[in-house]
Amino acid sequence: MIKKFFDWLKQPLGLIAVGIVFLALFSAATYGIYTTQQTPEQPIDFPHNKHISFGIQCLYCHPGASKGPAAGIPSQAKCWACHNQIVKTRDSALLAPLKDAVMSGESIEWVPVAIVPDFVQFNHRAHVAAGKNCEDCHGDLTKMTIYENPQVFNMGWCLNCHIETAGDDQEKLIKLSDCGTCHY
Amino acid sequence: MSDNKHHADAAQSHEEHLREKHLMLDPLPRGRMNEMVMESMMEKPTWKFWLVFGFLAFVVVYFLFYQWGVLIVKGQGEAGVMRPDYWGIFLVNTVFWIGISHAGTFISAILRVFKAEFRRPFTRAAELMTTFGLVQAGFSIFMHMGRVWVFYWLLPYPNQRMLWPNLHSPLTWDLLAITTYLLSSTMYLFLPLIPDVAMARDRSTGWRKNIYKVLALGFRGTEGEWTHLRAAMNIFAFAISPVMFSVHTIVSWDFAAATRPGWSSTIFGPYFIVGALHSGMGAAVVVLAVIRGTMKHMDYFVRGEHFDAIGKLMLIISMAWAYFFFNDYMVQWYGGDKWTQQLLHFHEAGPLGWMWFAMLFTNIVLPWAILWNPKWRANPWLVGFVGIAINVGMWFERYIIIPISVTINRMPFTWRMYTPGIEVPMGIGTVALFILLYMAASKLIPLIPVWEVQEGQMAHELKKFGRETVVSVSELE
Amino acid sequence: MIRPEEIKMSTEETGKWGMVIDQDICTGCQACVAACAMENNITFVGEEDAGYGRSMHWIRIERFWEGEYPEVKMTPQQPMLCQQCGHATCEPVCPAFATVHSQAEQLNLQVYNRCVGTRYCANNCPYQVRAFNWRDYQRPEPLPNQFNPDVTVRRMGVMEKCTFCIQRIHKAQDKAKSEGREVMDGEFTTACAQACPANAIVFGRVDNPESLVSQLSHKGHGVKHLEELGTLPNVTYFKGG
Amino acid sequence: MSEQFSRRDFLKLAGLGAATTAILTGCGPASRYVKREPYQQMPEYNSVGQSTYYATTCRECAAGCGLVVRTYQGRAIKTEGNASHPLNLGKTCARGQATLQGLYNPDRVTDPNKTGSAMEWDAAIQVVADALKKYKPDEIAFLMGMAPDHLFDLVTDMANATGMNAPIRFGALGMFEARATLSKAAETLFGQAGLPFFDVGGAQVVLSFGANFLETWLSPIPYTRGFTGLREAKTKLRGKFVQFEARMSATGGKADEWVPLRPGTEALVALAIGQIAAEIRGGAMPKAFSSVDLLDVASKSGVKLEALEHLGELVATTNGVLAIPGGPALGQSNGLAVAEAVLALNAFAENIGKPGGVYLSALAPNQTEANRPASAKEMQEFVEKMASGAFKVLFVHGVNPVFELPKSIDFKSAMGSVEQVISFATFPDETSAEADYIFPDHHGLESWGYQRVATGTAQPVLSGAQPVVSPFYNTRATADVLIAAAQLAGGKFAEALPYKDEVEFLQTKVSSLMSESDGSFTAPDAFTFMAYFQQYGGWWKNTDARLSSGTSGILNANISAEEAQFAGEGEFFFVPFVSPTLAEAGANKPWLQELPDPTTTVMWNTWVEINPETAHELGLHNDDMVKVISEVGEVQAYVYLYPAIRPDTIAMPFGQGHTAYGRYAENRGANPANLLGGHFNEAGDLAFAGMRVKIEKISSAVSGVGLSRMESRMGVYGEALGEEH
Repeated sequence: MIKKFFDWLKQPLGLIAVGIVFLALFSAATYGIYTTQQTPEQPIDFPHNKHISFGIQCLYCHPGASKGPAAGIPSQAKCWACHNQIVKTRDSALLAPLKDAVMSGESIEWVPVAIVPDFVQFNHRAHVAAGKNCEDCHGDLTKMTIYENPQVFNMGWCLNCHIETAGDDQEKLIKLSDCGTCHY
Repeated sequence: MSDNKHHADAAQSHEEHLREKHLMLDPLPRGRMNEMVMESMMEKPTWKFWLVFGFLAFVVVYFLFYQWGVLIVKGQGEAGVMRPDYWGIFLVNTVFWIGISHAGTFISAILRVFKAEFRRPFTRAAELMTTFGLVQAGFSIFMHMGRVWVFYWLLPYPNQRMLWPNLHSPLTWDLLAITTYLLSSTMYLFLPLIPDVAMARDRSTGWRKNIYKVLALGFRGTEGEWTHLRAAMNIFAFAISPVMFSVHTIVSWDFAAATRPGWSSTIFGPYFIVGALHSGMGAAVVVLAVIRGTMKHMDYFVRGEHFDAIGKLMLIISMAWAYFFFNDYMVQWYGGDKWTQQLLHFHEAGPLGWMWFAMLFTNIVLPWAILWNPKWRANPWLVGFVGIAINVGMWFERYIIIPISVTINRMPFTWRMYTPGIEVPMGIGTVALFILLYMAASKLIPLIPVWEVQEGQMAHELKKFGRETVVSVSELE
Repeated sequence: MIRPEEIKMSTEETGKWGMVIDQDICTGCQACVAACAMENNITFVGEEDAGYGRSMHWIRIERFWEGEYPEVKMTPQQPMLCQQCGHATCEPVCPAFATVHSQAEQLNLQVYNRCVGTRYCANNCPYQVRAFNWRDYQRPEPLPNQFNPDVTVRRMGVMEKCTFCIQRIHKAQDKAKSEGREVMDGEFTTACAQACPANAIVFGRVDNPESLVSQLSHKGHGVKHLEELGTLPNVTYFKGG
Repeated sequence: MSEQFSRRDFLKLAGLGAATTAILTGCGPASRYVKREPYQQMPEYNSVGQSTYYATTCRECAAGCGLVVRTYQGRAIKTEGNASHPLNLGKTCARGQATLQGLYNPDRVTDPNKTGSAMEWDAAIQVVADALKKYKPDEIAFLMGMAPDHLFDLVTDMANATGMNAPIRFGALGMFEARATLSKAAETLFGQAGLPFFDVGGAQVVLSFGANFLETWLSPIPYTRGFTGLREAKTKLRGKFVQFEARMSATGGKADEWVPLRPGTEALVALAIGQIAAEIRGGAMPKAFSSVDLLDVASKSGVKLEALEHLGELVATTNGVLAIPGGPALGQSNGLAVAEAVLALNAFAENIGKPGGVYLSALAPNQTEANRPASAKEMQEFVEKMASGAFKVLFVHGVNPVFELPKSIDFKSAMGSVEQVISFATFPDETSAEADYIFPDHHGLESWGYQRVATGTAQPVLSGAQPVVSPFYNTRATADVLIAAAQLAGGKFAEALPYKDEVEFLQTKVSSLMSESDGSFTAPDAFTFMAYFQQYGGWWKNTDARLSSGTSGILNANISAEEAQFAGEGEFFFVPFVSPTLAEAGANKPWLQELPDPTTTVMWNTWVEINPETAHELGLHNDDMVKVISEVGEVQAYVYLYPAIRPDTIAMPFGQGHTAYGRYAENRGANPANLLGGHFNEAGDLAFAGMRVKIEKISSAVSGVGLSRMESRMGVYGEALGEEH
């Protein structure tokens, strides 16, 4: 029985079948991993590009970046303060979730995208103070609607930049490549 | 005349006696011998075999793999480890199984290098012990890890984080040594297996033939093939011996390199090697006794002389172990460090002091009392019993070195006794897996290296010098 | 590897951050232990595991007895925590570099996410101050609301230990840097020192001769535990009395 | 993402994934699939990613230490001491640290409820209003804890205006401190009642008769600070500390000399020391000391004559002697005499009102006279009234009498005689379990309020409390409930509480301090004053307001030199003591449970301390289960062979043995209050240390079962090491 099966597998058709099964599994796995790497859907398709084109600075909505670890999401009141005054957006269907949230006092549930694992202690302030611009890590937001990561935020990527930044400065290199700088 | 005849008779009986006693002098036709080995392997397993096999399989699946799953899901808390006994039976078992594996290499490589002829029928059984033992050791060490799913972080592989294993850590040395040992011992198991597999290939049909065909690598037994094989085996025999010594030395450094009372001992390297051989020889003799007692035709291949020879080795190793034990004890005691003093006292007089005395009894007293006698030494079951006893004693030794010794540290506020948990069933699982692999091997590959026996028999002959019958061995290589 | 000429005498200051603990005034009240647990998201393990040496305390207060009743005395309470050794025995033995020496802060780091759980470091620590996450200890909702966001929450299978509140060190340094100055002595302290009602714990820069901690640690009768092992501990104890 | 595969499902799935990743990475949940909710409106003073610190007052005991709580995104993260608060100067005890585990405890009362079934707050307020209206004022009783004071003031105002029974306050800590005795003894010294203040830090020699001032006594943080001052050789020589007690407490463990005297002989020993000292110093023998016979004292107390002489010499020849009475020494039939005898030593040392001596604690800023919690005797009277049906409705707030009162005072069955019992418990405890209604108050960190600092600092301090986080559950401030109910009830009640809410009440009470001089801050108007009050965590005067004009008349008083009477039969004196880590209400906090006891290092359980020699004679071993039997009851606990306890004494910690108090406290350990009978001293305090008990072995120790200790029995006691240590 088993022998028959193996014999069948050995003939061309069988080999093709094996190939198909293998490919199917491989693609399923790839797709599975691919989906995890996709930018998640947001409650509102927030157009970063439009806001930037109006000349709004990053730090206007994410002021935390220059002050402390988290850049933060603006409060709904802050969003509505502007949008409430613009006729077009006040009643726009696209902004209905915002309006609902403001009126009902419930929170909009954003899905964070630019994140690092919990065992990484990231501090925006230090990076901004060191002269990094937002787009250095977060990409060109004039070309994005909802935010997408321009690259994977993993340790190799962090470390690369840290080492480049340190250059020949030994003291800086020690500080920037120390495990305890990010992990504690 | 009658005197002469008497002499002749005596010579005759002496010769017969020698033939009966020594496998090398008792040749059978090659075809018959091959047949015997094939029969012993192909013999249809009895219901008893399946009963034991099934039971062991259950033990392995439930005690080893299922419990391992439990351990992984629920964490090391399922085991008995805690502060200060961060290391427990898992590491005892690791050291124990690595120790067992040492005898295999010792028998097949060292004895081969030194041309100890009695080794011939059981080199295969010993080499299997090496490989199977290392499998258990590997399992045990992975059971011990808190996050076994990231075990690959211990391997040196290039990565963008620029993170490498710590080459200062004895555990990294360990990992490298053990993997080297596992690879080389597997290869060294395989090389002498080729002619036997080729023999089996020529004498079997069906799936077995297909498997043997692959394993035999097309070995036909030509002169050129033999020359190459012998060269390869010789190279390996020489190369693997230092690996074997290094492996247990490095295992001992896990302890000797640590900053703990009772562990930082410069003599741990050789002490561990001798200990490994002690338990390994004990295990080998048990395996031989079981093979002889349960498999067909094995009373031809495995004889009293072999038990006698291993028995002598065991006696010597026991003496060596006693020497190293005393040496280590003496140096530790004389050092006068207060924590070490406390520890040594705790070994003897603590709640598990009986274990310390039992270890001395089974590792020293029992072998010395039994193995000095050539008659007793030739009794497979008696020597097998001593082998088991030594293994128990050596397990105790490792238990004393690990969980009992780490109970005592430099912070008396933390001292605590270790109570094993899930380690016990899992340890039993490794024993079951070891036996299970052996049982499977006995049905799948020739346990007796026929060609090696035949080679030996060809080299041996009885020659007469005057009245004396003398064994002569010709140089083959 | 350290060559003999590199071996420093333990009287030389090698560290950066250090602590002085006065056992004479430590009352053993456990405030430091509680403060440490609250600051560092340390889990509780329950009665059974705690009694079996599996408690996760990063700092414990040791006390022994001297003499027999009625002339019995408690020995001075001895808070035992990671000594942040300059030449630590835990560091070289980790196969994964999960416990490494911070060159920047001169601390013994424990990188939780790199830990594979061989527990060699804990075995090799002469002070026995490392705690292993033997299980995935549960903190039922809503207790996790209390988690300090600056400290990683550890899960099953990793080692942990006192960090000298490195999150506070970083925070103070970050603040000082943003204000363009150096961190001042006493500007911040560890959770244990902050809580200690008896002021028995003093924390600060030992490489700054002006700091309180280095002045105290240079007082004559300070003791460093097990310094004969060459661990160069950064915690100085006063037995007092 | 497809339509069929909704985001919710995805999050669920992803949540699974996140949990797996979490395990795999060994650290907290990978945040990839978490969601983040922005603030609707960013609260004042907050900014993203930054912690906000709020000053408030600790409510783990009534001492009134100032806290600064670190909050982050609306969650309380860490309690720290308020460095500018005069009482604790930035320090906290273990219980203060663990207060967040009460706030975020999984077993809190989440909603107002009637015997378990939830109800609306409107209905709840109606219930309270009905109760106020329906019954005559003198049928309404309030039982309150020792904190918070603002609620006590509110209820007092209500009682004064309506003729309702004045609120009664009680707390186990007060009971074990014998506050009534202390207060009464202080009266003989200072002419007015109040808590004496012992300046430990300024003394050179401290003789403590049972006072556990480094644990829970009165105000442990400032006393610990004082101890540091005593020991630290900064401006003077290292001070000496002598402790007299039958069982070595955590405080006694720090003593330079520990004197294990026989329970009940504290007064004798104090007087004898005084006599010897007076003899050495010469002059007239004070009357107080003259009545004792030294040899008699030595034989009764078990303290050798040489030891007494040595101590007497110490007292006579040292400047800066301070004697402190407290703890079990006062909880005996002759407790008042002990207090007087010990205070007489202070009078002899001429330290009344001097640095390093005894003062009378300052009154808090808005306080006119010292008040103290009810003594056990007063509680007994209260419970008798309850049982007789004199009260129709009983309000209980901040106290757990079913658990805390001695067994002989049966609060639980007396509750049955009250028509309506309304509990304001934040946490479901034994008392609220018996109540008809639970209308949960906020946790202390969610509450407004103030606490008067009763003792511990020279300055009068009113410690302020404010919510550091918004209420986590559907709870409501009891003050608000009472104000609302009073207004519903109308009449005198509405007149008594004419406030919009608790905050307005607070403001009224506090802003009167605006005009006081020498305050820690001034403000132009009530709102600013209130804002500062919150910001600084209270208001205090910058002057030393302790009463320092005591009389030395006590030296010529007749102090009864009798031994204490012991109730019950049995071969052992029984010393119950308050667990230093759990105290009266810490058992519901898992980390307090896991803190090792400072003396025994036991965690999560109750033990019975027995001298090893005695245990050996009785065939008892560590972890044997024994039954302790007193005249009123029995409890079971594990044996702990304690090397520093008299052979004729056994001791048990109070704090465990809850039958209801959340998952971490329930059915854990034993409650020694179940052994206590109704015996009182002259001041009406419970003679909790005045009992004799028997012990019976129940079962032998089983390996692996028993007390969880931090210490190693092998390393500390040499057990199982194969030799006697």
